[in-house]
Amino acid sequence: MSNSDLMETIGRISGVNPRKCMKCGKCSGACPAYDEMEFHPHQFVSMVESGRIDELMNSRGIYTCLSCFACVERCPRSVEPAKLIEAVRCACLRRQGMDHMKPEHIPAILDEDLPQQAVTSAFRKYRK
Amino acid sequence: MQRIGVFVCWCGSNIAATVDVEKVSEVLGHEPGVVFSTNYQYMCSQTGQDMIQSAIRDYKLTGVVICSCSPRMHETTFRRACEKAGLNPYLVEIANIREQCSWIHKDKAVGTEKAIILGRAAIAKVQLNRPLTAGESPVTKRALVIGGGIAGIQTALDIADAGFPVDIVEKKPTIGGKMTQLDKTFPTLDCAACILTPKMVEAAQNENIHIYSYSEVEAVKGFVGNFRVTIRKKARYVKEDVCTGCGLCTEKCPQKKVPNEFNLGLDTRRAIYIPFAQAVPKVATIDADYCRMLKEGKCGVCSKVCTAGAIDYKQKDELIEEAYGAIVVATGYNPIKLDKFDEFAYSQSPDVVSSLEFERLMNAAGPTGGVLLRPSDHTHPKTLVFVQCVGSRCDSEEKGKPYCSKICCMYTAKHAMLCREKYPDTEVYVFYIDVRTPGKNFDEFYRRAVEEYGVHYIKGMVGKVVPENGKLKVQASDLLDNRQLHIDADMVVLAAAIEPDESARPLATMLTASMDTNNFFTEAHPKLRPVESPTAGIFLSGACQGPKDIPETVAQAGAAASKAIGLLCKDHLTCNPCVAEPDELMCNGCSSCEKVCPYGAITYADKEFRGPNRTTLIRRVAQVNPAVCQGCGACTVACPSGAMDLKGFSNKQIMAEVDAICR
Amino acid sequence: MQVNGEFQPTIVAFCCNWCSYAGADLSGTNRLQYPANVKIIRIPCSCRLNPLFILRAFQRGADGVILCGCHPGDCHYTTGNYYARRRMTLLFSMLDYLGIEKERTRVEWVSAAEGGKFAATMNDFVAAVTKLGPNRRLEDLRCSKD
Amino acid sequence: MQQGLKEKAIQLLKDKTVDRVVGWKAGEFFYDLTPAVFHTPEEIEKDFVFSVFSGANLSKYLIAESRKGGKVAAFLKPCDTYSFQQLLKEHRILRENVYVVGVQCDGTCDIEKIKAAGCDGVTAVREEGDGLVAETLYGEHRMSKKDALLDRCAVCKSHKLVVYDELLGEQGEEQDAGRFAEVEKLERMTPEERYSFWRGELSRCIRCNACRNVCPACSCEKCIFDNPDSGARNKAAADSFEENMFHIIRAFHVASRCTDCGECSRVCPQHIPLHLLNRKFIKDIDELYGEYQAGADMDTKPPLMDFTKGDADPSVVYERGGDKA
Repeated sequence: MSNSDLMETIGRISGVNPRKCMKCGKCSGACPAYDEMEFHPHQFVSMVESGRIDELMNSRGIYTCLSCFACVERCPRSVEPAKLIEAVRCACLRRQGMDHMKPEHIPAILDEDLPQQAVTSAFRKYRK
Repeated sequence: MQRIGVFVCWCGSNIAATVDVEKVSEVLGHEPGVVFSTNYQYMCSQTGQDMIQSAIRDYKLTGVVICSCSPRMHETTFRRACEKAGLNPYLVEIANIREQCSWIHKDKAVGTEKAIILGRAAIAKVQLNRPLTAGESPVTKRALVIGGGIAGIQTALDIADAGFPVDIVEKKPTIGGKMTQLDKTFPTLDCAACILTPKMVEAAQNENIHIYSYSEVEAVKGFVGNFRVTIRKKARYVKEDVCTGCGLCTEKCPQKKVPNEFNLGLDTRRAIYIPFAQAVPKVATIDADYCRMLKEGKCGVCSKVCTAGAIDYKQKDELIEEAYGAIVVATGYNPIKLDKFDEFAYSQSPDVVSSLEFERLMNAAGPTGGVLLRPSDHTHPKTLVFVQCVGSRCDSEEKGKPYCSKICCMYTAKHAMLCREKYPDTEVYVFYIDVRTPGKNFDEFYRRAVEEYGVHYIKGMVGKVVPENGKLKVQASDLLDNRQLHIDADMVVLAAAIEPDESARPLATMLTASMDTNNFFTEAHPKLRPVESPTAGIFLSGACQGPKDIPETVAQAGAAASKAIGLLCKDHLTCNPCVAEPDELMCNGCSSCEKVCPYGAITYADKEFRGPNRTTLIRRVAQVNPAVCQGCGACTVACPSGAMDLKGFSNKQIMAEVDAICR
Repeated sequence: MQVNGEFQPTIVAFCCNWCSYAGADLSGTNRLQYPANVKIIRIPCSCRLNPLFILRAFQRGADGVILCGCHPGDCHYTTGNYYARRRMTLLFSMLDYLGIEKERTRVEWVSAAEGGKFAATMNDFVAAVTKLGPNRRLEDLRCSKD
Repeated sequence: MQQGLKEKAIQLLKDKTVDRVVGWKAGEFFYDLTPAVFHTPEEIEKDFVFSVFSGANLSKYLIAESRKGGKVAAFLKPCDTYSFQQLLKEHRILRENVYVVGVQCDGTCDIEKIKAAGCDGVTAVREEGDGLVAETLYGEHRMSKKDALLDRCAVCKSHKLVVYDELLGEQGEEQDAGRFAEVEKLERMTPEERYSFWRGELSRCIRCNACRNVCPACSCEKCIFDNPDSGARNKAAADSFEENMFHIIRAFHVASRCTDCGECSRVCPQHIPLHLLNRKFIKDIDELYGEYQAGADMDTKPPLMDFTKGDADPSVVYERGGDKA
């Protein structure tokens, strides 16, 4: 998939228009997982806008996003960065071999206190 | 029989290049009623006008058709020229053969043919033109200024200086508006009270100015030059002319727990109060919502202590009707409510304040006597965080406003600077999206805050504020450093967006003045007529038209005053004679026309008519006020009987044009 | 009208004085071409257009009638075009109901700044009416030119 | 029923509540009832008729009658009260001079339908229970009233009397009897089919002006079609254009004022379904600008004299199309 197709796909999945962003940074101000990601919510928006999508797809940060939607809630321009992040995760899943979670990972992360559903739903979410 | 003259203009080569002007004047010369037809290089030139004028005299013309540029260009020129030669100016019609013919067609045959048809249409119309005389209506030489803030005061002073009486209607007990609540003003840092209060006093003392304080506009009737306005003077339960403003009652009143709106509720006042020491008029007002005497019928302390005998618990609202020639709207602005911005903990912590509240906390006449103290524990704050654009530039309608509030960047820089100047031991952070400082000495001012006063300007936005153990945990982004900041602040100051006063919308309806979706009054032209409303006789002063700082407001106030003065200087106004006209014999009196008239120009009268067999019938028939009617023609189509027609654009005239074009 | 065996429709355009007439002037100032079939009649406001005028135009040989006014919300008289909008909607619907080609009538909102839109609208409308051919269903044979 | 109305009329005249009564009396035949003004109890006794043929809407006559001095009583059926109230709204009738006796109605009949049902030589028609009995020269003929109703009554919009001083019979309710079905049928046709349908109908128009003269909304002091200054004077339908023109403009002039009383079609000697033009406007208004019934109240602005900022653009006509599947 070419980069412009990729940008269009992200736009279609997320329904987000990154051009509405006025670069105020409130999303990154609100983000509780800010320090866990190498790219931050405001960067997500500008990277999608400038077409740096591959970089985003290969970033671990998209999986440390908590999907708490604080950025969506706080954004004064209704840009909705969390939806972009979700769209990038979906784009990864659509790509061959980019599953974030593989069956063989599971034994290692199994934890007695972890509800079984959490593993099952994470597996559903992060794998084709 | 009509005697029509046709004048075809070449407009140099503008018309002549694609229209055979010779042929046009030749063909149109043979149209019925045409007795003279010619063409000339520049009809609008003095020579051209002379040609028209001598033809009017020589051929005793009863109508003139000029085939030239758009009537929007030279209709007035040609009408004036004909008037000078003794022809009624409304017997002139223009055929637009430049903008709507020669300039859009390349083929000369096509252009010529179309020019002839357009000329024929104009001839057909002019056959039916009637001489019209512009009516006149007198101008009441008195102005009304609605709103007594700096905008209203300045406008009133300027109009009064020109020698015209002017009334100010202010809904609060005192004039002065928002500016009275400010501490210092940017970019010069002079004290707001020091520059405003002399103007307030001047307004009160000016013989030409009458102040209706604690009053509101109740109804507006009439039209430019002849407005009739009903003013509701609200009962203040104190005789304004008797009260000396000594303030004894405001000290003795036992009801002490009234939130003081002048200090934005940061402290309390009594039920009888004078908003602040320099109030104009300096008279007490009883707050009926809190006064025990008015609510329960017992107390009466103020009446007992008042040596002047000014208290009157039986006072009622008073309605005053006054006539005005011009109305200036100066209803100003308010900061928006911040309760939708939970992320900044505004409603959770008293130490999160709005900028206007901060202004009161810094003001020597404020609740803390000018000492910056935290509202929660009255300690001196060490770390302050200012957040800009709270509610401005906001996409969501229910939370904020889509526009830039314009003044926040500058007053925040002012706050930060004053804070650092008074308390050098403080750390001051300003979070900004953009710093917008266009204005004389504005950017220099902001740079001084950064460079000389060491204010930390951070490009980024506060994401959340959490009150915790007496501190305010501020989490924010620093976009240039690409990191998230966590600041333990003592105070957070929010630069709230500003919005038009809530009285503006109902007022606009009364005035039939137009407004934009944000409830700001619309100007007649955004560039060329910025202080006039599209509704004639209504002028705009200050922030009611859009966000503005003080210098801009004062400039606009002066401009609005000069426009109002220009109107009041006239003894009579000339009305557009192309107005609706009912044929009473055909009128059904059904009110259809009245229902669609945007100006309220149509009223009804019962008139006697001759019925069959020598009887008389009384019928309700429409009457048009030609001074109010603007000539849109909505009524002419609403009228089922065709009784309503429009002068200058009558049914028959338009149909004659249709026929000429289609034939 | 037939010119060289080709059908040339007669189009009457009613333009409000404040927006669309100025828009038409602007398309002239910018030398934007549109067919000479279009002849403009200036009216103060779109709300001045009586359905009678439209029928009169068809009777006398027009093949298409278009009304141009200020954009809703921008009316010089604040509300005129809102009335025009309802009137024309109902009138056009009625013409359609009678089986008269609805493509022969049109309303467009053209501001004083939209010279380009004015020319484009006229080009489009003339093409649409040319395709329909001469007005037969609402013609008055006594006024026929052919 | 007729007896009750007569008694009421006589009482109103006798106790001087009014000095004349507008009602119906027989014309040439017993079934062509015509509006009439009665001045004395004797006239009432002799001529007043109220029957299944009292279709005529009396409200329009009150424009003139209410201005003649004194007070006039009028019997109004539910649909007539809508016209009456619409005229009040337009300040055409002086309310204080009219005493309205509301009369409940379960539909008026069309003699043509009775004849078409095979009754020749009808001499009288009476109601018996739910049915009609037609007395003919050849004996009695029974039929259901439903089959004899005027078209407009078969799809009656309301049994509610929206204005009256006194009510004979029960107050009724508004109802939906599918009065737009015929309009919808036309809307479903292709433009060509519609064109030939209306050509077929309107070409029969003889410009007798009966529709105009009976219409309560067409009560102009001077009709534009009679006025040489209107630019639209037109006395006779000389060709197809004028046939169309008259009916389009007439429908447009009454649009948002027409109460759908159906008198136009009832009186048309050529049996042109003129109400279908008015109903089209009513249907469009309901769909585009919200339900509106002319004459239902005194306050709501007629939709053509009102607007909202979000009204549909005229292009909606192209989108809605004429050839709905």
